[in-house]
Amino acid sequence: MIEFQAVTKRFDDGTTAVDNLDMSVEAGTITVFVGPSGCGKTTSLRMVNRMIEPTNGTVLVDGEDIRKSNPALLRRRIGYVIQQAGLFPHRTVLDNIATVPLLSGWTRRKARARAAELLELVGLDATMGKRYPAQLSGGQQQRVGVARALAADPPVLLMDEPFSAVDPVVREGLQDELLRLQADLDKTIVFVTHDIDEAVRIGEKVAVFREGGRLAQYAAPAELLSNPADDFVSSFVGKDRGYRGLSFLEADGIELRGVSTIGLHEEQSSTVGGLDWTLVLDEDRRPRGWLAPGAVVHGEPADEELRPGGSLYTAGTALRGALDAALSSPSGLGVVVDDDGRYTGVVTAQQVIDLIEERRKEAA
Amino acid sequence: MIEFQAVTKRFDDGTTAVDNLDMSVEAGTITVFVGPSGCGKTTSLRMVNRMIEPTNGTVLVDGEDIRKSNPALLRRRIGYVIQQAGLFPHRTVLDNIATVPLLSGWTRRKARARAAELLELVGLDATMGKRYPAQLSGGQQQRVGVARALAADPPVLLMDEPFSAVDPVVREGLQDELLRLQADLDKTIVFVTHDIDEAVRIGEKVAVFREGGRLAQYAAPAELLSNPADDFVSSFVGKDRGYRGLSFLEADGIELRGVSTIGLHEEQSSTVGGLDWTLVLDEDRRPRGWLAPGAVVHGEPADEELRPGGSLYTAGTALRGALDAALSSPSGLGVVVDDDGRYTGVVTAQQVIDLIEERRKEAA
Amino acid sequence: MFDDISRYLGSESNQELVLTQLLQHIYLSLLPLVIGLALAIPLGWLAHRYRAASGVLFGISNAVYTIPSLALFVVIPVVLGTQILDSVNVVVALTIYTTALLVRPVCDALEAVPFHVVAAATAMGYRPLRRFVTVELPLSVPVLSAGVRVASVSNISLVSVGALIGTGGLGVLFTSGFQISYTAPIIIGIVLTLVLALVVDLLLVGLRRVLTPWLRAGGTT
Amino acid sequence: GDPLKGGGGGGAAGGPIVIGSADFSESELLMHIYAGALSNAGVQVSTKPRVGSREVLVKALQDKSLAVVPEYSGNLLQYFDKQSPASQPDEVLAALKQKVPSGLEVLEKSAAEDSDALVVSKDVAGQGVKSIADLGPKCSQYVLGAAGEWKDRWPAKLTQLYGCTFKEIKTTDAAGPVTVEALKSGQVQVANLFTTASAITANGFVALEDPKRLYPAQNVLPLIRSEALDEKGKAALNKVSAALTTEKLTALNKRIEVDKETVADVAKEFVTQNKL
Amino acid sequence: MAAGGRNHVIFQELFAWLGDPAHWQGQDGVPNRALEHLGYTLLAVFGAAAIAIPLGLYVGHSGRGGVVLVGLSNAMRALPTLGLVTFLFLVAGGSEAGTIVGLIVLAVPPILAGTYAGVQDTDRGVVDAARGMGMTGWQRLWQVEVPNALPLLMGGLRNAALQVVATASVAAYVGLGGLGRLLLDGLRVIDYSKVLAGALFIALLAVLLDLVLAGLQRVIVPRGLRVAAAAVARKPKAKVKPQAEAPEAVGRTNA
Ligand SMILES: Nc1ncnc2c1ncn2[C@@H]1O[C@H](COP(=O)(O)OP(=O)(O)OP(=O)(O)O)[C@@H](O)[C@H]1O
Ligand SMILES: Nc1ncnc2c1ncn2[C@@H]1O[C@H](COP(=O)(O)OP(=O)(O)OP(=O)(O)O)[C@@H](O)[C@H]1O
Ligand SMILES: [Mg+2]
Ligand SMILES: [Mg+2]
Repeated sequence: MIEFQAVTKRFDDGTTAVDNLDMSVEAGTITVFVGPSGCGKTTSLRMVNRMIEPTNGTVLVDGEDIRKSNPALLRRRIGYVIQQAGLFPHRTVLDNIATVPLLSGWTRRKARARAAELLELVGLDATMGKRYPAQLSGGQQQRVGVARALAADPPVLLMDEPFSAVDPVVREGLQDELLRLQADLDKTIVFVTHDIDEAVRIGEKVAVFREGGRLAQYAAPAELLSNPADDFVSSFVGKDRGYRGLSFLEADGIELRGVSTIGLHEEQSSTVGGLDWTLVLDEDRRPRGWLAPGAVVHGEPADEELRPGGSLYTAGTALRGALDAALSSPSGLGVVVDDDGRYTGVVTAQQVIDLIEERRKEAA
Repeated sequence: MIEFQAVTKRFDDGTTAVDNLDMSVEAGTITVFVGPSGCGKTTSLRMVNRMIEPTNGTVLVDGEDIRKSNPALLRRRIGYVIQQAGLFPHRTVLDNIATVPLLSGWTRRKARARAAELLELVGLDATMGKRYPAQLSGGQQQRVGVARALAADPPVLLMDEPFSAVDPVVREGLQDELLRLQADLDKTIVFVTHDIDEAVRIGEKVAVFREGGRLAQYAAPAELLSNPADDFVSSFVGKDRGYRGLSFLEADGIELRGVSTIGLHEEQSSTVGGLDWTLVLDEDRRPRGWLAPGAVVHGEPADEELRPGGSLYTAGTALRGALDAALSSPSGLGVVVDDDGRYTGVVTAQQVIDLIEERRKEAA
Repeated sequence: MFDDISRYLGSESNQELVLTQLLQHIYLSLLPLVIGLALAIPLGWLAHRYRAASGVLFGISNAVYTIPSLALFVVIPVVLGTQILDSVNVVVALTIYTTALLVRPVCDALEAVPFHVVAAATAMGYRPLRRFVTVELPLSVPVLSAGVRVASVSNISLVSVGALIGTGGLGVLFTSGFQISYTAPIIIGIVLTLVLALVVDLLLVGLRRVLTPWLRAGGTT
Repeated sequence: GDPLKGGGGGGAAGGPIVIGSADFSESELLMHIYAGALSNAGVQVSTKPRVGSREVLVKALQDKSLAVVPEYSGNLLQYFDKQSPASQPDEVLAALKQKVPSGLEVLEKSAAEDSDALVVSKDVAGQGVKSIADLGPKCSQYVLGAAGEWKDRWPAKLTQLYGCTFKEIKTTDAAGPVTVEALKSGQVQVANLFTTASAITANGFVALEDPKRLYPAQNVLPLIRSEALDEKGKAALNKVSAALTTEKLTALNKRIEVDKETVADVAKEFVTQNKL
Repeated sequence: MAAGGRNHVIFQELFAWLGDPAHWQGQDGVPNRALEHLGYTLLAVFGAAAIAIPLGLYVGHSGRGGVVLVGLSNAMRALPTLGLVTFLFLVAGGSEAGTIVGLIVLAVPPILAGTYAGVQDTDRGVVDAARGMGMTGWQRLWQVEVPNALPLLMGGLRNAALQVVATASVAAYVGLGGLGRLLLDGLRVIDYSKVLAGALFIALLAVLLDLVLAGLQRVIVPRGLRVAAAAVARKPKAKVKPQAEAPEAVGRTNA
């Protein structure tokens, strides 16, 4: 657990970077600091490991005032990951990861063994260990950065825009990886970003900062989207927030319907489906497209006949996917698949809307 | 009109950047090239003004093979805008804009006058003309970049990720500005981006490139979203494409409903609205928030009572906004406002869904 | 020591001597700076434009730098057939050094011109020469001026060595003072050299400011 | 003057004529004296001090960089004719007039003589060494300090006359502070200095006698490029030679080397006092 | 041009000079002069390194006094070699030590600038990460800043060596040995073969020394940094040269 108690930071030039911050980060959660550039996110984060000393107020880590610990020793107990990883260019990947264990007096052998373990944990091949940072892609470097921060198994992890230098696709992979890791490791993670999408995707709690280093709202992501504290927050979380908020609505209770289907390689003698849309599946029962009502098919459906399907909704995930599947489907029926991508049913936009309305009523 | 006829570009190191490209860009339209990094968008663009010479094939501008014109003269007839604007840091804004006219032999006086005109056209204050580019914000620099490209009134404009270095809010403003300009100017614009949102927002036609410089689909944005040619395109246009596709559905025919409202500064004696939600408006009838059913208010509604509203839907714009307004509203009622932001009514998600279904049926 | 210096400078003929040598020193160090820069610009452009040329040019300029100045001063009249006491010898030698010293900074400076600015110029229909003169060269001034400052300091300090081969300059104060074990002229010579270097440096900084008004406007290239 | 023509002041074709000096202060002094006398005689002059060694000076006269330089008769003769046996003042001058290459000429010699001399430290002198003849047999124990060019001129003759071959010849400078310091500190035991050098008495050194005339007579005289000076100019220089004596020269040297008076000032005063 | 024919003769004479065994023996022989020259150079470079490296590391690491240091070392570059050497000779009463001190003074600026720039140029993110991981000041200096500073530091050292090799020839004027003797003595008697031979051997010595230092640089600069520099150079659009490959960036003077 990390507590900020009336923490203020004023730099020598008079800038107030953090203004009277009072908040506590729960142990074992990912808490995200988000806000526009210059709003004091980095400053707040760095006061936790004493890279910056507060002007006023107290920071506690696990109940202890951090001013009582030696900064170097404190930092070895707190993992720190920064943008572009900050890897040591002159050391191999393995030696980079082994840094903190070595500083803490482990033997080289033990530190290396631990580093190899971590390399695997973050999903990198053991052969990467001998490379130098410059020989890795941006995404791989960030993984090494995370592994290095985890090396001495610190209870707390500070991450300052760790993924902002990599492209969107890799970035999403890294976010998933972090969530997977956290499910096992249960660290107390403070994660800084200026990307609201990343914040709501990753955070269990999100702290929105506004200019001048003041905390605008501190809440769970769903709450943030559905109930922004004020105009600043609502404009910061963006205009699609209603739709994005659906990411936090569970789909349980939604009833899957059926639709007529045919196999891609099944021979069809003539008209299929009559007045309804027909879903075409391949051998593995994965959806391949739709046949419009009254489509006439001889033999296998030709490519011209096959209307591409919409996005697919994986059963059990949030409502956002279900609505999009329905909206994007030419039939108006969102295709629902299981984890293996096999057809299990369809949903309509109407069902999603009804469910949302029901939930809203329950909440009231 | 710009035509690519079987155009291929292979670089010296063997990279095939553009592979047998066959397409024509219609005069007077904005055509967007979109695709993942390295798929040959820039290369294709730069073959139009001979910054890069094709290995094979022919590029025609207005029916004429560009190999027949002198490169420098050709380029003066084609505007070019790039990321970070590429402004000359050592020249004032006015002189930057006057560059091509001066190159083409205009008098300095005439070129400056033209530059001042353009400055106004792109929405910048005349006083900006004396500044140097470094004294402008990123968004202002991009405007100057556009003004400079338009200076000699070229029929064709090439824009390579012109807005990708500015932040999302400014970016949207620039996109609107470009659309506004184009409505007047009617240039043939080729616009490169790797952001699919920008592509569908701006383009009348969108060309999706895939790795290896091949054209994957060339279609209008709505078509692209509703009917992606293959898996590559459908994964590239993203998983929210159903929702995003609503940007292309007009909202006419949607019937606005009413809801009980109170003025922010009107004194309320006690319970307001009974079982329904009440919308709070300020003096200008701009929505300020909701009061939950059964809320008890004495005097002005206190901040704790006032539930922040959802996103607002401007009447007459696409359905996307209407759905988001409804989904994000605590009452389930999306607030509709006019162009001045004044309350005009509410819509429900149900209405939007019904309208979509209706349209879908019509289309079938 | 100060007594010595004021006594030395008290003599009118010494004043005249110091002044003449100072002027000669300025001439001998600045003329090569100007010529060397003029030569280094096209060479640096070559190095910037063609990778192969850069290898050759940088190789040669490094090699030139291993030749001690004294040797070059002595050898030049032999190679050029100039008069042995001709100040042209020093000018030529220092021009060679200056050129060698500036080729890389010119290349670096051109390389530091933002790529997209050059591309934009090309796309607007600049022809190469005009682009070089009106866009690339002005924008290379900030980086280039650092190189020119190093070269000016280097030249000013090198000219003194010319005293060993009988060309003038403040170096004469060193040899004549040394011959009679008299430190006053040596100190005066050293101080004047330092002051000269400082003044020229300030002038170059001023020149750079004049040539780069856009930087003062609060921007960075 | 025009620096572009810095080296082109050889006279003749208008413009000032350039008077040069070797790179030691006595030569510079003489240069200034010549310059003063010539300019009083109405010749336009400029000076170029510290040009270098005799080799350089002669070369500079020949390539027209210079017009006049002060010289020493014996060494100059030696330079033009290594074999010349002449050693008495008049002999030397006569031989010199013959050997000077065409285009150059020497004017009247002065009575002032500044000979090279082998000088020993107090210690060596204490062992009874008074002349080079005394030194001869012991030479192989000693290191000599002299300018670089000494080695090319004198060793053979020294061996021949006195049977003296030094253990080592260390290159120092042309009778300047390096040589003096070397002798003072014991790095060398014998050094080549000039008889008029004030350092000899100042440091208790002893200038060895030269009974067999290793070094020929060294009368001060001007070496000029003939076409650079007209008769009036030559007369002015001859007047200088007439006024100079060894004693006067030694006294002038002392004022420069010990009292650190300015060379040009000392010269100017001399010119005025002697109405040159 | 007449120079062509003259040059021909000069080079013939030079070869004759080089072929004369007398020039290769004894105190005045090339081998001895070269050794003396090397001796002065090493003494001066080591002396300067002993002063400049710790100072540069301190200033670079602590960030204190950087402006003053850079200004001062630039001013030192303007010091005229000949003036400094003659002055120190007279002040030190003719001992060689004075001249060596002069050479050291001249070698300090490039090493200082290289060391300082090397520490300064270490990626701020990397230093920050080191601090964030709990490295103490010393650990950060030795484990991070020094290894990362090595390319520029070695560049400075190489510049200094080149400069001292060249400058040491001027020191012959105040009676030092070394290859400068060939230059000065040759000049006194207008023996161009000797002068050219001197120039040749000094240049040769400079090149050899630079090669040795380049080799040393390859050995001590961590491989990861070279890999990184190469990676930057390979990027087609990033035409900016990596700092590590441009030691000349710190500027050079010669004598
Ligand atoms: N060392 C410093 N001295 C003075 N001001 C500083 C210093 N460090 C940061 N600031 C200022 O403090 C404010 C907060 O900075 P901080 O780095 O915490 O912002 P941030 O939220 O992390 O922004 P970003 O998203 O750009 O990283 C800014 O106005 C910044 O300019
Ligand atoms: N001058 C060049 N030499 C060699 N290969 C090049 C060159 N320019 C581009 N390429 C390669 O050609 C391919 C297409 O490059 P291009 O710049 O057209 O891509 P792009 O679609 O514009 O990508 P981005 O979105 O990153 O700008 C890439 O693989 C790129 O590496
Ligand atoms: Mg930050
Ligand atoms: Mg591109």
